[in-house]
Amino acid sequence: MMFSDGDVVNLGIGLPTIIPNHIPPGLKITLQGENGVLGLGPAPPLHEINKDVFDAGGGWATLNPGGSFFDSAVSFGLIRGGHVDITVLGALQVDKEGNLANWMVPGKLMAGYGGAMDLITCAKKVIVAMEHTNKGDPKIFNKCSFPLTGAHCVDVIVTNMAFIEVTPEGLLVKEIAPNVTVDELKNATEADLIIPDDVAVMTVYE
Amino acid sequence: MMFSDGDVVNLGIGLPTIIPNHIPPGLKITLQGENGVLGLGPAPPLHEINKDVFDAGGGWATLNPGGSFFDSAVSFGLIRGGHVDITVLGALQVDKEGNLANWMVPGKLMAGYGGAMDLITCAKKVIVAMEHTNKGDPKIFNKCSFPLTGAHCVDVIVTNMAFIEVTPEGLLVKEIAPNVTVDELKNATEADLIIPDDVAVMTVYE
Amino acid sequence: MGKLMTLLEAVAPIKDGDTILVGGFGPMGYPGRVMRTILKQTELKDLFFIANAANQNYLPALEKMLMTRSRGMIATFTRPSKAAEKLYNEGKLELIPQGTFSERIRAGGAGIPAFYTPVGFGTAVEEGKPTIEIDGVKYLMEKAIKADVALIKAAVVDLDGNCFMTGCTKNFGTLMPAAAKYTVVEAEKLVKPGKIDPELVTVPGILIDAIVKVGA
Amino acid sequence: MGKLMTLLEAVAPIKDGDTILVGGFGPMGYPGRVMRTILKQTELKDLFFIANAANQNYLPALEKMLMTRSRGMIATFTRPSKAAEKLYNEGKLELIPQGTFSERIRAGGAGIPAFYTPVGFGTAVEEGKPTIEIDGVKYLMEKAIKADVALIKAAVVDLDGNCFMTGCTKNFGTLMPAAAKYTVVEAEKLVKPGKIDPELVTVPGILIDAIVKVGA
Repeated sequence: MMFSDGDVVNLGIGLPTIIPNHIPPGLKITLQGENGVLGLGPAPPLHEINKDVFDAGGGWATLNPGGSFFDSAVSFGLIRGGHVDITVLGALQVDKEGNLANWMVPGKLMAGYGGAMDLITCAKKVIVAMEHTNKGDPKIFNKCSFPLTGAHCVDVIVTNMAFIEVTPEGLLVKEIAPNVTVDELKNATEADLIIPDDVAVMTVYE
Repeated sequence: MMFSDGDVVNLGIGLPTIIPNHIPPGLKITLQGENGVLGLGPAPPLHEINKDVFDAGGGWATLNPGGSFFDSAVSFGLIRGGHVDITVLGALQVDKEGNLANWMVPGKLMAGYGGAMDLITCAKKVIVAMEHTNKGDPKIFNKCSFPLTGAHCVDVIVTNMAFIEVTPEGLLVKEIAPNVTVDELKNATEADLIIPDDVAVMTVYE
Repeated sequence: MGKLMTLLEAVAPIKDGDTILVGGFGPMGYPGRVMRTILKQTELKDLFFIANAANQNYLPALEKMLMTRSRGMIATFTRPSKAAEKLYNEGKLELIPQGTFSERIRAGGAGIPAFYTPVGFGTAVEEGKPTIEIDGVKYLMEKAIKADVALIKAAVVDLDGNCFMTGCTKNFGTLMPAAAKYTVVEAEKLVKPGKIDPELVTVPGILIDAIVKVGA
Repeated sequence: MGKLMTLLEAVAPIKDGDTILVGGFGPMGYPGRVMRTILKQTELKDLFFIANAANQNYLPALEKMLMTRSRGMIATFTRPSKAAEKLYNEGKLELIPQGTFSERIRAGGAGIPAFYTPVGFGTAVEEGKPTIEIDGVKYLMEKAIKADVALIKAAVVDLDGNCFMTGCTKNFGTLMPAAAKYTVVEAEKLVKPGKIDPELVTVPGILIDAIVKVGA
């Protein structure tokens, strides 16, 4: 598992937002939402929505006992000050130097940075969680071509195909999904990969 | 009167702290304490002390309806941001250029700045309220000799003898206390004073 | 005169060309009624908006004014927003990180003209900004944001203007009034001074100029 | 292990030479029991204290440690304090304005390495500091304060470390934990997580390492 007891974790929009519903019981982590909340809990049933409690993706959320609310200056003070241990976020492109692009596709899409740039610069550990490809097109490159959200910031890339560490030597594959071959992984990745012979099979959590 | 309706006012330690007990009814001003409070009211009777409500001099205080509490970063954000209209504070020395010294007497006394330096730099209007002399020795000079708390910051000097404005031309006496002669005032003041022939008699509030 | 007024009275002091801070994280904390009033009942133009996001689905009045009555915008996130894309292509949209956005507004209200942050190196955010190295780490200088007007929303407001923003609706609205010369707050609930716990006041009334009652 | 511990356990991680932030505006919010424990039950020395004030009457444990076991201090007000006068005469006391003190600590906790302020020109505070002119006004650069340890006090603390400081006792204690590597809070009242209104948490528990129960 990527989290340790006591970690303060920020989850970005998209794939990462499903994580709160899949935290193993007994593991005590604190989820931070950069929109001004610590101690986010699972999404509420529809009839229990509190319109003032939501996550940074705008989805309804709950507050765990011991949680708290604050404004955005305090929230990003916590982030910038290094008090968020782990940030998990999506990406359009990521590369073997740990560069991350997730705010625009030139000529096509402009999303903006939101809180991502602060999080990837200041969180102690940056995890990219995404589909390995965009409908078959690679998203992991030797060099990002889209404008960067952050340079040399990504520590780990987790996809549906592999668990990859960004190391000074390059992208080190630590685990491969059970149903994926080494060739399939290489074909789905533009970047050079370091794949040890004894690479582990990825553990899939419910 | 020195205050207008709606003013936010900070009162320093010493003589100024008696002001909350002498605000004319009907005049709506908001007293700020740099220790983290807006809406300070008069001192409470002894049997109604709330140990968490006090002014910046450490004296027990009350909170008026509509008051609020906050930490020192917020408090000085309000001060530095120019949201305090008037600060009233004491002085060891003040001079005709509006320089103020109130934090040390070389070789004798060291008090420190507290919040005074922020207040006199950032409040819209700075009023010095003090005894005109220190047991007969002048406190108003052509040039302060003690280390400054602030340069060119004082707008008005109010003492038991006179009401004086700091102007580009020098110290302009606007009012003299009813029991004080022009000569007595001059003798009690080291600085040159501009005293109009038709100088008004000071209004004394209860 | 008290601070409680009609929507039209509240927006009357806003002028052509004004710089306007708009609260809200998406629709939460966004002063939609005031924004609609400016759009539908005024001819104000050349406005410069400073808001966390542009979003044509959730913030339609802002979107329309960005498209036709705005000279530019500072934002952190703009998806989806055709108006923001248009401003961006015209060089009139300054996209900045959300933490820098928050801190620049706080600085504006707190008398801090500029500060340093590690966020933005190696990206477009870095361009043209002074840098400094402290203890071996490089930082960008970012300047305070100040504005003519702040438009915000609060769950509870008292007649002195004290605001209590509940839960995650605090976001940027707590920071904006201190950075603006004139602030309008939309009150979902209006109470007498003293009825908000002094510990819960998120914006003190001294920073609020106009209160409009809008319902929840 | 939980965060609740004895005074001796709580101060055990503090080391000779540590830089220590001490909360409180005079005696209000000052962690007197923890300070007395360090004075009476440890041999810690060469400590550097960062506290709003030194005061031999109201803060006696701090005064004694300043006199014999301290390598220096940053403070805003020091009257009366023979120990502070001694440090000042030895060039070991940095006196700074209270707003700059607060903001430097906030900056330390919020990842801002330095900022500019208009406060201090024409005084001893100005000496040796970089200046900048922005829009025709001159400002001093002030650097963040960070520390090894923060010692604070709160009216109510839950077992996760969430703190609620009441009334004017917030002062500097709310800012210090984020700027320190290790924080001890004195709890006047101890409750279970969830028993403090989430709107009233002035320091989130993630910033607190040790809780000691001291009574009101």
